[in-house]
Amino acid sequence: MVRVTDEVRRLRRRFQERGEESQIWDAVLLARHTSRPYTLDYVGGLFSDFYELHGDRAFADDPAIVAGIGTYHGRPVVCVGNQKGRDTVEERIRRNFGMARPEGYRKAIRAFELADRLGFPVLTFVDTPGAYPGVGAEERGQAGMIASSILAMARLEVPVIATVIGEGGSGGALALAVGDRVLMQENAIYSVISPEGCASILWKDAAQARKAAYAFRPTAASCLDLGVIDAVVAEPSGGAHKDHERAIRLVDVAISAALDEVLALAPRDRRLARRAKFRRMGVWGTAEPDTTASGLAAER
Amino acid sequence: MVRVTDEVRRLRRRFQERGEESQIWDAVLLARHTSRPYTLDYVGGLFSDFYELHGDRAFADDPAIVAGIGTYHGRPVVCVGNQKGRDTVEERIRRNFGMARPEGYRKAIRAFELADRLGFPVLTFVDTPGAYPGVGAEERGQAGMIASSILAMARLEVPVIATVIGEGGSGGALALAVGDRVLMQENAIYSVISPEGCASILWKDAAQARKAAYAFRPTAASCLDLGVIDAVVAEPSGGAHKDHERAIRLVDVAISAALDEVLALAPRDRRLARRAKFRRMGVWGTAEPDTTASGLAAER
Amino acid sequence: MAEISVNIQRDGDDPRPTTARKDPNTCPTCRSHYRADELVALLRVCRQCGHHFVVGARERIAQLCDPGSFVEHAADLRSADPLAFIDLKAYADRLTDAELATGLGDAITVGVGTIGGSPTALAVMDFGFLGGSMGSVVGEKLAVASDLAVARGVPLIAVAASGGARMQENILALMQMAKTVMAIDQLRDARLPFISVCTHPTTGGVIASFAALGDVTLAEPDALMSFAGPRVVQDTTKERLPDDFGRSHANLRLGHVDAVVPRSELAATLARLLRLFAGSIPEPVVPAPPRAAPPSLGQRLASLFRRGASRG
Amino acid sequence: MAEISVNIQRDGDDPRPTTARKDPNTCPTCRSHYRADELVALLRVCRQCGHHFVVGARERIAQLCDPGSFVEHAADLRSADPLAFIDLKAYADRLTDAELATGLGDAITVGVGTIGGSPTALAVMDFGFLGGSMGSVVGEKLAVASDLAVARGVPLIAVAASGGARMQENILALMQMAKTVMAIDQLRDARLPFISVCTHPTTGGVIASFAALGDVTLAEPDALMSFAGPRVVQDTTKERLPDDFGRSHANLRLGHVDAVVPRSELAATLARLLRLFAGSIPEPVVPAPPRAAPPSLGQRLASLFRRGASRG
Ligand SMILES: [Zn+2]
Ligand SMILES: [Zn+2]
Repeated sequence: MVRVTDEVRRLRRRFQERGEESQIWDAVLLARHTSRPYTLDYVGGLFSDFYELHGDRAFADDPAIVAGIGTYHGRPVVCVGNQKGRDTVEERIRRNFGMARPEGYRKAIRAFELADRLGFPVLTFVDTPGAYPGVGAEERGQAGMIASSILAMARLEVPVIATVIGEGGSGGALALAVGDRVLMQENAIYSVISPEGCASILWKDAAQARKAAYAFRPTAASCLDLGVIDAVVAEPSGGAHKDHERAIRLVDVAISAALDEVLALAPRDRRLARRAKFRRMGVWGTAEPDTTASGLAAER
Repeated sequence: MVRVTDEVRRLRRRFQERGEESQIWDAVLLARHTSRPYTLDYVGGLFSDFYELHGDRAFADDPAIVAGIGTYHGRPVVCVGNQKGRDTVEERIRRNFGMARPEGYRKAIRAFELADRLGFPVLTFVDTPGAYPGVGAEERGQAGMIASSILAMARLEVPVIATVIGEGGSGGALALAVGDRVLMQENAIYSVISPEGCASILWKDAAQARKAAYAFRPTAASCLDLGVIDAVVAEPSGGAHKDHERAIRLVDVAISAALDEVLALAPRDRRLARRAKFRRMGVWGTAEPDTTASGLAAER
Repeated sequence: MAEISVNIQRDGDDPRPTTARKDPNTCPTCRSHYRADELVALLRVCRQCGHHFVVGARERIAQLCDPGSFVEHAADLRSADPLAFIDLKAYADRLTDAELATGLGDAITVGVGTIGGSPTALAVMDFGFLGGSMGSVVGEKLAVASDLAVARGVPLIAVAASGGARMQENILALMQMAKTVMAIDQLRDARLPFISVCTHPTTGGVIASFAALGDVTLAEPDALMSFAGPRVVQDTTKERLPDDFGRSHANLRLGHVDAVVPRSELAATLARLLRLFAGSIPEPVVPAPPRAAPPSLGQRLASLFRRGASRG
Repeated sequence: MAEISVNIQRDGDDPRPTTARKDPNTCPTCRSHYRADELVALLRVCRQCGHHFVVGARERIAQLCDPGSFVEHAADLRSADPLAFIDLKAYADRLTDAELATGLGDAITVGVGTIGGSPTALAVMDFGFLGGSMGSVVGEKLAVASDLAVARGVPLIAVAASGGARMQENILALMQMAKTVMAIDQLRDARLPFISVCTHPTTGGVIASFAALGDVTLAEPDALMSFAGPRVVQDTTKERLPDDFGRSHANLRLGHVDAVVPRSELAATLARLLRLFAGSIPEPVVPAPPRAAPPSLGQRLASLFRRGASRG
């Protein structure tokens, strides 16, 4: 009934042939591994200096998102990333398990605008289960602030390189991921909802998360196939948590290369190219010419 | 000791000669007259249609500031103004006596940005004792939001005509008054603090408000002399409250004329001219060449 | 590790009584029953209690646009299931069923028309098509609507009704949030107004993208507008939710919408806003399309899928 | 009509013990007493309890700038009292007294210098001059500082210490809020960073204008940063104020500053920020001024008033 393109057929065949099921669940576990390098680990490894900015100038400072000015290979950059807590329960709670509130996105927007004003490239690191679903967060405009963060990134004329380093969960992740280049580590995941959330809705059973993950493929390979990311960044064997230093070096090489490419564009071109890139995202078909609505309507 | 300019001498002489003391206190009373036309009265009289916008997209809607899209002589404009409550105690409290919270200024900023985006001129109406000095308002960034509102107005490339129609009280008023042209009604007042506040600080007695008002001259005539406003708008005899319709018509004529002048400029020129205009504001002298700091320091 | 199922609203997340789903013509609030034609004439608003029933895309367009003025675009786009997604049921089958049930190609209908005589581009979602979920086709068609507005120099009105992103397209669905936000940004560059109308429900990835970015944002009474659904919030935080959690009047109080507009006033309100905005709209850069004579609903449905996609 | 005395902080509005005013060398918190030279060497921070005493403009510049690097501009500007303002005392007399007491022409000192080797424009307020109140001269000199930054292509650092706008200049004082905000906007157009440092107190019209608009905003420990003073808030609202109302660490928690920086770390922090920003700074459009040999404080004071205003 639907006329699909060769591209869609190619994608489906590729996904069927891959037999990547076990890799998928491994990636989910590795992406969430509590020893995996977090945003501040990359900040420490990539920047010769970094000054963290705090606060949204309106309500609070949200520790679930870090933002600051760094020196990256001698160049000033603005860095924004989700931040999970490590080591202690207190720290995890303080970071709210990496789930930002509107204040976090407002801080991110402030950092984005500062970068644009001063001409600094933006590097983002994405690692969150999602935006925080709390009453206060909703009341203070979680939805609108995510939309505003996406818009703020869309409007930047400076280069934007986003790297998914762990869990890229839903709109809360996308709000920091609107890049000229979007990189993704080999074992990171990126999806519209967590496997558990997907399972609980579609299978009516959160325990079916593995099944959901197989079905919706949150992996880097899949995101690359679908044109959502620009490159997969290799990890040390066994996963990024096995060797932070090497993981950071691999990310460094990938970001550097991407930044060089994007720096070559004129500011306004950069913004329009980013828009054109996201405009292309999506895969769809067209109705077969012989499938008419009147025919369908008659069946009702 | 201070070498003052001819301009300063002219101003002082003028103020001394005027003998305007009784007019000053009359203006304070008339500016606060509860039957005086308020922002929504001008909205009703000046615009053939008006759609009010609500909310700051972050925390609340502040009824102490109204913002909306209006049709002014066939042209779409954005209108923002302080709004005092009339008639009932409940309504006055709901409008918080015209004292805005950060949410009000954030709504104003949203309206200013909408105007700039769509190319609509901005008309503001200033009528507030000041921004609300409450704990919550302070905690949510009253100061920064006033600064941001001033900055937002400074950055507009569309025409901005501000009219002081009652009490122009402090930073809470200025936050809506950064105009290419600033008009002021004959009996409106505009000052850095209320006469009562000034008296309570400098005379240590709020009851000396009349004395304070005489000393610091919050009147339209004084503001015009000092180069702070561009024109004084006449009121019906006895004050604007005596004849709303006529008061509104006089304001209409003044705004129309000002808008026509400002529309003649190119957008970027308009912004730079606004900046240059405010850059000129202030009156100062220079040190006499023979007054040296060493001499002064020696006296200590 | 606190793993949270976040962010996506869906059909089943509506906390209100489900009677309406069982009998679409019975008011879920006051149990008043209506004939089908009666409900259409009432704009699907309960005469007794004011409850606003869900309205499908074509019926919504008929409620808002001047008769015969609406011309649909990009009607032939169809979701293509690139992931070959299967949960308890195959996505491909869900799509077929939805198309059979609604007569629509996907959860949004876009085109150009006039409201109160003012030309506008329109994008109207349909909650009946897989819960109004946003996948690649919804995103593309919203972008087409923005293109239409820019090409004709007219505003865009989007009427949202959506449980959020379409899980079956996973990451591609997520990307539609960025794609639609950029479609709005394109309007901003062109100095064209965007009016967002949020109806019950406008949640998840839709309220967190284009629907939140109206120059003017309107909402229908009692529409749920939240990023996370009430159940997700409740389960995650164990907080007691306010009774009006996420509802449009709470959103008005909290500063997130400009007005709550009863459906009976929606067409007039949009007409008024289009008139207010009109002076600012640049002259059309392409001639307006010829106005077709008003086709009947049957004619329109019949001709719908034969019309090719047009991008302005 | 609720008439409220709003918005202006002043000298007498400091709710802390007033001992410091009686004996400027005794810590108001822990009563430790210091010799004058000792306090200077300690950067005016109490060794016992960490209390940060108020610092005058010249001493602050000496604390921050590389020795001998600071060159003052616009030093000859003086407030002119256009309103011929008299309250319990004439404004003209207050100005003379303040100048005699501080050796400063007004409540701000501006110029260019280097911090940790990085060139920057500086604007440093002095609370000792009429409570650091902002009148025409403060506004003009802040604008001159912005001009200097733009002309040299260097950042601007403003160290605020102010009770707010200067009432004796009334509406002209109010206008300095707009004038200084536009001075910051001019920096933004030139893509130059602005670092705001708020010290005790930064209130009223100063925190509601340029001081709130730092690309990075720092605060000293326990500095009061509020628009309305605690007493005004208390009197107006009858609310119970939090103990840390308006204090810098409350402002950090509430998202209004980037960091609370102890005075001992301020110069190093500013040096670090200037280095971080440095890659972004356009090449100077005019040659940097020749570096004078470091004059003694006495020399600097002596030569101060003879130096003409320079606007970059
Ligand atoms: Zn009912
Ligand atoms: Zn002490």
